[in-house]
Amino acid sequence: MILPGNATVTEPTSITALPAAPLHALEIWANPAKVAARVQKALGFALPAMNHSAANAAITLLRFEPTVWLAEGDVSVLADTLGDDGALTAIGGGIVRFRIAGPGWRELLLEGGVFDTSAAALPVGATAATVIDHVGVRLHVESDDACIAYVPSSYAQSLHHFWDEALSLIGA
Amino acid sequence: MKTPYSAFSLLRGALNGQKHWQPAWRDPEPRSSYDVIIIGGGGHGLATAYYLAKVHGITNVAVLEKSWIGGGNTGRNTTLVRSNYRLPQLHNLFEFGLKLWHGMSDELNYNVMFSPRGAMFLGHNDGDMIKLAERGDAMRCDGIDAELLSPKQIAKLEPLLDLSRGARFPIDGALIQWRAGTARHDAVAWGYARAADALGVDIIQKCEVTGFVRDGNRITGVETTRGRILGGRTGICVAGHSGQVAGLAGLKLPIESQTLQALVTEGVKPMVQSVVMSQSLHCYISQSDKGGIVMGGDPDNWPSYARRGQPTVVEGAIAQAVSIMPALSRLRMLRTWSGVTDMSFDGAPIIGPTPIDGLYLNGGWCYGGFKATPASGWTYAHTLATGKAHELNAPFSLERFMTGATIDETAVGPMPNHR
Amino acid sequence: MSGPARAPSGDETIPFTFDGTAYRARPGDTLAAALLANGVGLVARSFKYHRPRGIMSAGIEEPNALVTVGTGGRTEPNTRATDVFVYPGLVAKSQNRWPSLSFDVAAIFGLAAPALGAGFYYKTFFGPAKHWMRYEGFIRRAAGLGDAPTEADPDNFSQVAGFCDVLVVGSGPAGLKAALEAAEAGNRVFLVEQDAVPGGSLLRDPDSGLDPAAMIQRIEALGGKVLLRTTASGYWDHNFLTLTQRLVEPGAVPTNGFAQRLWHVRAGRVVLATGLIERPVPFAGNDLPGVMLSQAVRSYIRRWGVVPGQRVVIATNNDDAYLTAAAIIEAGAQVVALLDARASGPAAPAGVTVYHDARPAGATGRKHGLRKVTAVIGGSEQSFDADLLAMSGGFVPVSHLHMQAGGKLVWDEAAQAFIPGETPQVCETIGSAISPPPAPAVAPAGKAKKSFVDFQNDVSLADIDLAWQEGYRSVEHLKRYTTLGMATDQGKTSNMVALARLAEKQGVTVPQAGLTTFRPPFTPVTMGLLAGAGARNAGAHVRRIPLHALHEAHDPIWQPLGYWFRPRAYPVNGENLAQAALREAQTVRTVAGLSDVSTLGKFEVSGPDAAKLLELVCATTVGKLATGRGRYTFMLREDGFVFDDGTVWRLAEDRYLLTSSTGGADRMAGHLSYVRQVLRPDLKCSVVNVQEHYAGIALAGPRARSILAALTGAEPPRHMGYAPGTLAGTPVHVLAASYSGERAFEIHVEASHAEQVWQAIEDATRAEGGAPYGLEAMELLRIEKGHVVVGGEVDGRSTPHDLGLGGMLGKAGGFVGAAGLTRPALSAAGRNNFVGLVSLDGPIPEGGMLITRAGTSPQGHVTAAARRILEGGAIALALLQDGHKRHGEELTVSSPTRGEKARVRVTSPHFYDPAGERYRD
Amino acid sequence: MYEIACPHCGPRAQTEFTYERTVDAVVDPAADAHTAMQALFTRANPMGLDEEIWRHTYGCRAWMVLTRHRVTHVIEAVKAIGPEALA
Repeated sequence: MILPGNATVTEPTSITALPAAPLHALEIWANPAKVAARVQKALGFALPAMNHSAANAAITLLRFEPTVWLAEGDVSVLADTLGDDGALTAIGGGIVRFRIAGPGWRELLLEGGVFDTSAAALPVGATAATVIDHVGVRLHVESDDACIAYVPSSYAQSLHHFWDEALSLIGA
Repeated sequence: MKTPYSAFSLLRGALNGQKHWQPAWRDPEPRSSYDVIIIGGGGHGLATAYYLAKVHGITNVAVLEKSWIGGGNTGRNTTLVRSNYRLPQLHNLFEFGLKLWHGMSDELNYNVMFSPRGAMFLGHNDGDMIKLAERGDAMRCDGIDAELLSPKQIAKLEPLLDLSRGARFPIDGALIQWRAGTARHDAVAWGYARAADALGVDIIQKCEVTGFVRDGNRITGVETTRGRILGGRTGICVAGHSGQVAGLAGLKLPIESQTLQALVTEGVKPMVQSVVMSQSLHCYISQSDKGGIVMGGDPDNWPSYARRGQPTVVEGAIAQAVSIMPALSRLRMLRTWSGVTDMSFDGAPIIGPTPIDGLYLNGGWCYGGFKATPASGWTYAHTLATGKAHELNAPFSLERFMTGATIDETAVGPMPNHR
Repeated sequence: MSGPARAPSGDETIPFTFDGTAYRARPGDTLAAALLANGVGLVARSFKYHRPRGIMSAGIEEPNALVTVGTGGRTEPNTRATDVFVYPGLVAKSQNRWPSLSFDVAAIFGLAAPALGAGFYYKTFFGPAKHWMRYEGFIRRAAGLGDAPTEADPDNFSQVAGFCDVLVVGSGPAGLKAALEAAEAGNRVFLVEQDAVPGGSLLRDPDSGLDPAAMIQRIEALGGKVLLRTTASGYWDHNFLTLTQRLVEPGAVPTNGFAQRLWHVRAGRVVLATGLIERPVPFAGNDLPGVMLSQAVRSYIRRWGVVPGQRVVIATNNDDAYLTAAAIIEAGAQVVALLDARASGPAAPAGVTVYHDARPAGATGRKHGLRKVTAVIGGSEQSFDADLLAMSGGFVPVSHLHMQAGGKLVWDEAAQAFIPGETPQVCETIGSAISPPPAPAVAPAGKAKKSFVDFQNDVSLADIDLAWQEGYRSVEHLKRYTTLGMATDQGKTSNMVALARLAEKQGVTVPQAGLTTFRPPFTPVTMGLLAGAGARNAGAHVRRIPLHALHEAHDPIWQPLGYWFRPRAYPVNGENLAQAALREAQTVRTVAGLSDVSTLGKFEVSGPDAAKLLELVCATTVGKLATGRGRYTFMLREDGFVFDDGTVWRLAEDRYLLTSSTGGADRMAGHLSYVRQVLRPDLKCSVVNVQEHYAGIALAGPRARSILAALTGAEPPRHMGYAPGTLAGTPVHVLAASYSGERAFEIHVEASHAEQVWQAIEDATRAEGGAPYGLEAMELLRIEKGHVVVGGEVDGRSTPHDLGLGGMLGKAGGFVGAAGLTRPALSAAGRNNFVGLVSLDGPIPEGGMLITRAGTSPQGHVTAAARRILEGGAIALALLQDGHKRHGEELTVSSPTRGEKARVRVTSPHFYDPAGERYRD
Repeated sequence: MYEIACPHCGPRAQTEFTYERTVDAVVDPAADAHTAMQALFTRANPMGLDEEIWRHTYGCRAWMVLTRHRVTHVIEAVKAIGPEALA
């Protein structure tokens, strides 16, 4: 009973679980500006602002919290910049990464959600932590065509199933 | 003298167009003073007035209601009546009330439609079943009925529950209290009002208390939108708004107000016989005489005085209900409504004196006040008549929070939003 | 109505059934239109008196024509025939009748009506509650409407988030214009229409200047989202709305598995173009099949080509009904009389006799329509032969959403209607809903008892009068006493008629009489839709442990623990749970066992102030812990009661690992965050939740040390020591902690590498004669050892002293809960203390009450019961009043609910190796 | 369903947040026992504005103080609290 919309979806939207990656929580508790300067010097890019990401070939930093960054990749360089102002803690074992790709990914992530995934609210490179079907999920927009979802391992299978079922609605 | 209610009188009315009925209660002007002033014309306040008159012979009593009687939480709950609590202070108080419920219609000559259809808590794993047995054993040792049901027995009573092993929360058994059930909530307020009015109590609607008359550390009356009214003893009985009214006397309470939502579906032919609750989940389900499935869940667990809920909270309760009773899926939610609850800081009510002389408090009922209506009224009447606690409400003092003698059934501590 | 009301055109291609009779509908027909077209006028029975009822309206306000649609788990009772579009194979049934719609035994209630007025049930059925239940059973069976389905719903329901700048509700002329304008201004627009086609009143009264289809196309081309068959059902705080969308019609099989969709929409601005609902006219017999709303008659004629009557009386107090007269004439039927309550009106179409100062007073009917209409014209009565009466008592603006949004209503005297006024939200109402046509108040004529106000609930003018007489005078009392407005139509057609009567009784104006509030939903919403995906899992996904698949290969008995599932036991050779658990526990006591403890709460706390934070959270001394050492700890709530326990380990100079209970892990995460960020934002530390990062494996038993030493190639740490290590080529943390009472280790490994570590430990353990053990064996072990468990002895009402942990409290204080602990009742006599029980006869019922003798109140209860693992004999842990002082006393454990009993002796709770010698090498 | 303007993330749905307690109910760990218990066990509970601590639990996990009206539910102000963050 829905009038045909102007967006016609031809390619499928897909959900792929990615292999485990080294992930660390980088927390800075003191002298944030000084640490930021040291990090920039070491990595060649500035610590990303809230809900943004930044990367070089070895490491991607994703900021979901005011004082904590998710570091994906090799953190050895980073470790030396922290001194007594911050710390790294490994957390990769507890997170499953999904790549949600295809033209319908933004629409799919609205299912069971509360967060606006439109390009205006969540552009390429942006990050956001939100809740989808009762599960805390962190998002990172890789490109216009794909988004990475960081999902707690214990919920990964359930959420994957939820998304699989909802796929039939995409474009509906 | 009011025409007593009876089948005969109804038939008589069939011939005269029911012209012989008088108003159920008078609409008196407030007098300048009363022996006892009860602030709040809900079920608890009206029951208190009735027992003051009936049991203690104190009839010079005013019940002051800011709006219309029974319009607060009395008219907004899901009408469950039970006494199946684990802690003795609670099950003893509620059991005293349950006994009064069983005779209430006759006592008041008003059919409050108390229907002891049984109230059960489902258990979903061995841990739940031990907890249910513990609760049942505690009740039984104190002379209160409780019975464990097997899944087979549950299936006989409630065949539409999902009793399959593959259920997300499979049903391993239940603890039922057969003497528990439901009642017609409005009728409880109206019945107590009619009976109290007949004994001489003044029920004064549209009379909001705006302040207290104070003489040193003693309250001697109230200021209202209909003028000053003096009273020997003044009892606050406005659960949901206790903090606000006590605040007029400068008191801060161990209470936070929260919104509790409930809903009813369109009517269908009988499908739920008893009251179904759960040890692990937070929904409760019963069916009204009109056929609507009445249900609720957790409160919106942040403070509010608005009778306006948050939709996803109700959706969560419905998800739980549909998961244990899948046949509810194609029924339709007809109406939602909300009440403002007094969330006390141990989950139990407060009935007793306050630090201010002449001022008493009955509140903090959280989401469970309706079932207590007669027990609350009885014990509060005792306290207002004698100035002392009845043995049943003695543990429910206001001091208990500072002394540490809290009565914490759900054992989650002082934060109501964790309850 | 006599015979079909629409001549066949050949378009009747859609087969459907009603009460088993096959009919055909045209595409676009609602069930109501199709039934009328087929000459079916009697479609339902009323709630209380089982009076015959037909179709009164053409929209969602329909109070009468409720049917059950669909079969099996898709059965939808109480579906308004006006709100379901016929699809091939639709199965509809009438309801609330027996044995049949045309002969309903319960219609006898109608004869008893004089005794069954408003609130009659409050005045009778006295006696014991059990007696009332007997009468009640009869009432319950007579009440209700349709039958609920008995099967599970086969379909899914979607819940989805939506965001827009402008949300327009209603696609009538005003809504279409507003939506198009907003879209052209560059806004993200949602346009919501509950009908299957856009247009609203244009479908009844077309306007050549407005083409709904073209306007919709334009809105969509501008990026707007148009949702048809979608109802804005709830308007909540902060411009949040819930929209319910039917993806398929009630009872139909969805193509993609989803029957409906619930939109959770946040809108920048809301435009309500919700239109009007026509008000019925009270007169005796106004509920009969053949009495319809005037605009509905026009809709059936113009939109569906259905002419619901051939000889029509029109009763009105406004000009709109004259348009209906014109439509009837156009359709070739006859307007027998147009009764206009006003002294004058507009010009009537040719062939229509208008009577002024004329009101309907009564009607009599046949099965599917009317026979005769009686009117009061001037001072005298006149009768008309008629098969249909089209009534219009004025119009009620649809202000439900406006009111849900917290908006005020203002009284429009000319229209005798409340119209939307101020609102606290970013919301406006436009179109006819704020400009209803004039329609003066009219005093009803005819017998009050048969003049229905709330049709579905059978509330008449006489019931309102009785409620008033008995003192139920506020509008809320009136509603509740009479059940007015409580039916499935939520009073859409009855509210204003009732208010007018109440005002008349009070001798005041309608706005002075009061107003009831509208609450969500606007129209009833399917429960399965509100449940969404949660209908399958109660909104609680199962949490899988990292080694789930590996355990599954052992075919264990699984145990739900919160949302987690953990292996409870690994039975072999047909063992039952108890046998398997005992064997596993004995293996741990005599050889070694391994167990999955991955779900433990785990937090890494690092930084120069890490110890300061832990000293605040933990009630035990932490600061003096040396690197490489750990200790047992517990945490208090601010009120002084124990709420969790665990261990704390100093992994490095400025890095600690804190473990806590599985069930309390989320709560502990919140607590740590609160303490660190709110209470002590100044601390230089980082708290990271590593619960899921690490899988945990417990290895326990007399041979645990040697097994581990061989696997890691290093001497394991001594009891309560920590060492990093490598196992199966994988870095691990080894914590020498014992829960079982044996020499034991927790090996924590990054979850993604846990399988190889578990496998290596299992292989080595099995080689020594050991085996994996589950939660049940763990419980046997800890009970015998006398360890408290959160959720058991740590019941949220116990102090450290109650649990025998008082000696471990940090002497310096300063931890969370230290203040609460000083309250007098926390150290008063009579508190429940942690004790052990030894049975003097049989097994001890877990959860049973401790009593001194039969008939006395309990003095405590059994928190956990077990048997001695090697020697046998029932033991238990308990909380007992003043229990610390009662060791040696004999008591009875009583479980009346299970008919079990045991004599017990109170002891220390530490049944096994109380000196802790087995921990040490 | 409120929309809460998280100081770090911008406007977000209430579902992502949890309420903790009012500001006046924060118990200073250094307070004497009586003061601490007074803070824990009494509330102004006004039928108007109050200051409340909420956490963006399912978002940035940060804590904040909302000045919120208990009847209209209007959120008049949101203030970040917690450790110093890099802007």
